[in-house]
Amino acid sequence: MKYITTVDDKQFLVEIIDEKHVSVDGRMYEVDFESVSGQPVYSLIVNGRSHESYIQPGDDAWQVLLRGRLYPVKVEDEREKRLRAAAGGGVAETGEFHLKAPMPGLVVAVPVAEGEHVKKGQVLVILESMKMQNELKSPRDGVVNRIRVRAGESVAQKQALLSVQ
Amino acid sequence: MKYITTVDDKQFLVEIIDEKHVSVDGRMYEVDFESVSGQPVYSLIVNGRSHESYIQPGDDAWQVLLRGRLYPVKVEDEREKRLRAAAGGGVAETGEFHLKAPMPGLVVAVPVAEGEHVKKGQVLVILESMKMQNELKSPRDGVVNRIRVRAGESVAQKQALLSVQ
Amino acid sequence: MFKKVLIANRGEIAVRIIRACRELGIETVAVYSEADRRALHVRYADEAYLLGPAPSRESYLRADKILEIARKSGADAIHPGYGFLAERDDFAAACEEGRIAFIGPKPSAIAAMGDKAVARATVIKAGVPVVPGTEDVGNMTNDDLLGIAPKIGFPLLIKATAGGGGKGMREVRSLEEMPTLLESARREAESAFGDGNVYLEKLVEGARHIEFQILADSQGNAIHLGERECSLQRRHQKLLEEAPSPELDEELRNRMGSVAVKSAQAVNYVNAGTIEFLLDKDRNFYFLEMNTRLQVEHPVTEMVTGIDIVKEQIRIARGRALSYKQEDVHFNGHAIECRINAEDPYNNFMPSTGRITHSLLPTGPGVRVDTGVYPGFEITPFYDPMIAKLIVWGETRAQAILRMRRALEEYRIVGVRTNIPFHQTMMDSHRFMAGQYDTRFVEERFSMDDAEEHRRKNEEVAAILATLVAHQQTERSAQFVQRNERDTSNWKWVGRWERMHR
Amino acid sequence: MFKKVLIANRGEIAVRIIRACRELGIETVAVYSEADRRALHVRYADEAYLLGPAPSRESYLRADKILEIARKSGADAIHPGYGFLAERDDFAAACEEGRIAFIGPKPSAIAAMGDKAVARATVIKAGVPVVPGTEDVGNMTNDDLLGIAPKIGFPLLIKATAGGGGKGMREVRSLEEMPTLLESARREAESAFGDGNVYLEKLVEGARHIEFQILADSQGNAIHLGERECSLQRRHQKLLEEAPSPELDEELRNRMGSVAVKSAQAVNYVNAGTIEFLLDKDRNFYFLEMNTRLQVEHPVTEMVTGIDIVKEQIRIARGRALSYKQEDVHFNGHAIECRINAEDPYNNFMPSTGRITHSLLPTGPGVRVDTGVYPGFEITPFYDPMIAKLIVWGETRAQAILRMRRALEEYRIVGVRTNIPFHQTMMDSHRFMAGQYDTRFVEERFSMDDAEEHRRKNEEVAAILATLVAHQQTERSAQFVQRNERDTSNWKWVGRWERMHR
Repeated sequence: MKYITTVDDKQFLVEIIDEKHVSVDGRMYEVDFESVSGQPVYSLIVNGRSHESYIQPGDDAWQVLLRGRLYPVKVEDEREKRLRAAAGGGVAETGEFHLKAPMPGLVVAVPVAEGEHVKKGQVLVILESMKMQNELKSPRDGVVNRIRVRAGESVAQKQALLSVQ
Repeated sequence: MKYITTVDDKQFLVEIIDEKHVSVDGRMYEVDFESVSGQPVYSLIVNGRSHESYIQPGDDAWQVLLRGRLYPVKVEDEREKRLRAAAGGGVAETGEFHLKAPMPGLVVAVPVAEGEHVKKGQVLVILESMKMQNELKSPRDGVVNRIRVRAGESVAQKQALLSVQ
Repeated sequence: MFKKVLIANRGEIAVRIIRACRELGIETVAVYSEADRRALHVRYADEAYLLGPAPSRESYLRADKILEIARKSGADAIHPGYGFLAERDDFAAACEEGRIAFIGPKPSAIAAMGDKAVARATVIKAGVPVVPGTEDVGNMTNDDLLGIAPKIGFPLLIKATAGGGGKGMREVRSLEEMPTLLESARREAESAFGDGNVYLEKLVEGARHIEFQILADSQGNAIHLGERECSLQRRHQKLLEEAPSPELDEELRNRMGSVAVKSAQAVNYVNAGTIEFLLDKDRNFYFLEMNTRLQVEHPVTEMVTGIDIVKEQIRIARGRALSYKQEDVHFNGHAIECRINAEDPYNNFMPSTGRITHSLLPTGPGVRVDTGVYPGFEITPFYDPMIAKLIVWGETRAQAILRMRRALEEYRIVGVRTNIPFHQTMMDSHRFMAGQYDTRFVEERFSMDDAEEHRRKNEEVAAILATLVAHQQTERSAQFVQRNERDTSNWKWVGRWERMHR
Repeated sequence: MFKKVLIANRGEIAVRIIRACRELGIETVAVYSEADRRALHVRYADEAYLLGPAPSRESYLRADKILEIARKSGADAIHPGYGFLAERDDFAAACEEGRIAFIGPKPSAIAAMGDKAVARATVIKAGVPVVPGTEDVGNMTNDDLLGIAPKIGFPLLIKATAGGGGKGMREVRSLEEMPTLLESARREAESAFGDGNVYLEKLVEGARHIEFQILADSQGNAIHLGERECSLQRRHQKLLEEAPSPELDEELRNRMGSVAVKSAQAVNYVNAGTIEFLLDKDRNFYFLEMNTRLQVEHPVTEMVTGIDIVKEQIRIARGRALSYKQEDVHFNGHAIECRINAEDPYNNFMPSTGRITHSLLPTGPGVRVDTGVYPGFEITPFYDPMIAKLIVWGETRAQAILRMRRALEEYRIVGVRTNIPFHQTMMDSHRFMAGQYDTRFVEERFSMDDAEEHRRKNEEVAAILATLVAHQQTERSAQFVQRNERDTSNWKWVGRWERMHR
């Protein structure tokens, strides 16, 4: 099975040959891959080097925590890759962005109004949680839409707060 | 629900009244009972006293590990208690005793022969495991029967080794 | 000796205090909110009583309930830990009235030092240097403050008079931005302390935050246990502390130490407390404030002095003399503490909640972990995000850094995001290694991307790992499909069985 | 500096050595058996290579494979830990030939001290007092030994010449029982060391087992790091060690320490080693043997001296001079180590295997845990039952005992039985508290039933707990029945659905 795997801005062609062998851009590696105690903790020995990693699925990339550094890694098989190429790039910049509460908390303020033009990085909602005031910012330029919460309101994790179009 | 609960040589009449109340020999206690992280670890707060315990089923009694001490506790409901009383006491002293391997290991020696009379405490099998030679002793007087292993043989946990009648 | 101590706190500090009590043969009473029924302090204490719902105001801030539980359980003393009721003079006074020993200073000392404005005035009288700012004032209006600000000069800090932990603190660069910042500072202070009062202080640039641990008994003895270097902060929250400070020599330590003792004596201080100083580039130091309680970072002092500060607090509260004179206090080696917070350093330090499913503590030589969590414990949004303190000791600062590096690498927490990668990046920072940092370092000159070379090295490994996991998942979902197919055929089989027996 | 060290061991000691290497910036190579693929030392090392199947002979004793892996991975040095290949002079010699540094003494010193009979002869020449026994003899037959035994006098000990850890050791009370015991001692020695040779030694009654930690460099410097008290043993296996010994004063410490250094110098010893003494009731001491390796119990010495013995071993192996002179070694406070074994103290210390499902380590001030296991790890019957070492430090012996008591109470291990209750009972024993014990104490004067009062207090709580669990189980199985009933009705529903669509 062949995959196109992207880490940061770097692309690797990874082929899973069998249980014990993987090739990366044509370089062959002997691998020994085990999950530890039923958790998303993985032990990988590749050509003798021992690595331990905590791997979780993220929104559009795997979150690989390796020796304390976080690597977002996109894994696509060839079919997916072709589909995406056909659809054209720049996916994230179009469509509506839905701001969801990253954790349960109390809305302290919503310093924007519906219809307001916002810049990338501008604060959309201030959410208090764990005794801290957290500023939730816009990931891009756009127009605020559908504000669903008010200051003083408690929100659950992943609750929709507003969107930016 | 009423239980007759025996710890060491002491008997308690324990009644589970509802989720928050238990009476012991007529004394009423307020209890808050929780298991911790899906393990056989239990937190019990009884009239404000906080206890944590590791509780496992044993052969004929619950094994309660509490502040480092082990308490074998027999819990019977009234029906069981009556049945046992009708059957008469001294259960452990009659019938055949089956010696099973308490852990996987290597049989080093079987210093008894079939038909041999053994005393309580006499060594029946020497089993090597974890680099230690462990002497498996007879729990009572009797006659050795059905020896199923020989020195040099590897055995699995709970494998039958011999019996004493 | 006290027979029973109630710990009016939660988390790692409640566990820390229970440990000290147990080692002294004192029984312990825990109190807990509904969110904390399975918390470690409840599991470890001899007794435990429910306070109320999760929010602090309905549980850990309920002084009335806590005193009632103390009476009911027959506790002789209450240890407040830090935060919550620790710096509330009315609570300390209520304990006194209820004839329950408060393990901390007298209410008068808490009051004097708790109001930052009063504290400044008091120590100025005792000849202690302070940072220029608003003097001898309590309830200043925004107009008052806006008027005084230009005289102090910008940049300056707005600080909550009831403050602590950077809450209600704002940095002001110009008069224009000040009204908005005053509003948000007051709002945060009101929400954190129930008191929206603020005051102003000149911002000392390039400053280090150095604090001295004080112990004072009721017989008039007061000593210091040396300093802690606490300059590594983010949004005025300390992240990492060390002892001794890489900046101090013995002469300056002695000089600052005796000023610290003098500051404590200015309010007839009894028990453990901390004098915070700013140290500027020219090695001038200014009194900032006194924390009239045990500090989060007390373990670094314990590691280099061998003195158990909590046990000494209990001893002092019993009216006994200190176990140590100043000349008995010796400093040995170097200690560093990293605060492990449930925060994502890759996402603007956003707090993270959830269940800790797997955890492996670093252990071995020279490593101490103070924590209130364990695998299976749920991190809720109700309390602060600090889940553990990782403390190491080394013969030298360099050895302590290397040991911290290996301990951070060993520490595994699965289920919530933590700031461990932040501390790892810090340990690799050349400026940190050289001890060249001030209170602005984290926010202004530190980046999580620092270690680019490290990164490159492991990209290929990350690629292999993620691909193997993705591949495994694909395979597994394929199997599910197959199993579902079997299930379907089972249903078919039922149907057939039904037909057969019709 | 070495760039890469191979650790020819497993379990807690492999992890301990990896930690030291990491703190020195040295890369680490782990080796592992098939049973240990998920072991902590494999998880923590930079590299890891499979040795072979679980049994030691096919894995951790495969010197040839280990050397091959060292060569292949480019390791400069091998640390053998304790046990396995640590005291095999042929292995040390093979390392030397392969130009790989052996982190331990020269093969000649291992050989001289490894054969207990030769060791005795060597130190006698250097004027060191020894326990009376068989002298200067290697391969003695049973007949030889039976002939010499009455001259030494009973009781006496049969000991394996290649021995260590009490394996192949037997106590003999009379000539009659001696032949059988010789057989079993030889059998055990053969199986443990591949060498069935034994010798005899007078049994010193009421003796304490006191050992001195030695460090010696290749430049002729040799120092001791004080003593460890190791008298608490069961079947000649140490269970608990402390430093300093409650029996020694400074005068005796200096005297024994200099004899220990002299003993090591008698074989031109280099690196870390331990001289074991018996100390009788009249404070006479006798050389017992030298362990030419790192000891299990080295951490208690580290806790009271602040010296990292493993790091010092690596330094010595690089040819550097010791970091300390004798006068730099200071003893501070008191340390105790409890060996946590997977053994059931309520069932004749029977080893226990299985998966550790839940584990909570004691932490906080003055506590160190050295372990190779974690929740999810499987304890197999292939290796020794020690799963962790719990070490505490206190300002005094009393404080260390109280701290150990609280640490033992905090330690939770679920899934295998452990000897933690044994240590808890020990901490409550008056004789232990008073320091009044000898090597026979555990076997002859100690009982797990000691603490009868403790027991009574908690019987009612145990009754409530077990009843609640039993009740819960009954309720749950009742629910299962109900759910099954629902399942059945589901099937009925399928049938009905089938009929409807017929």
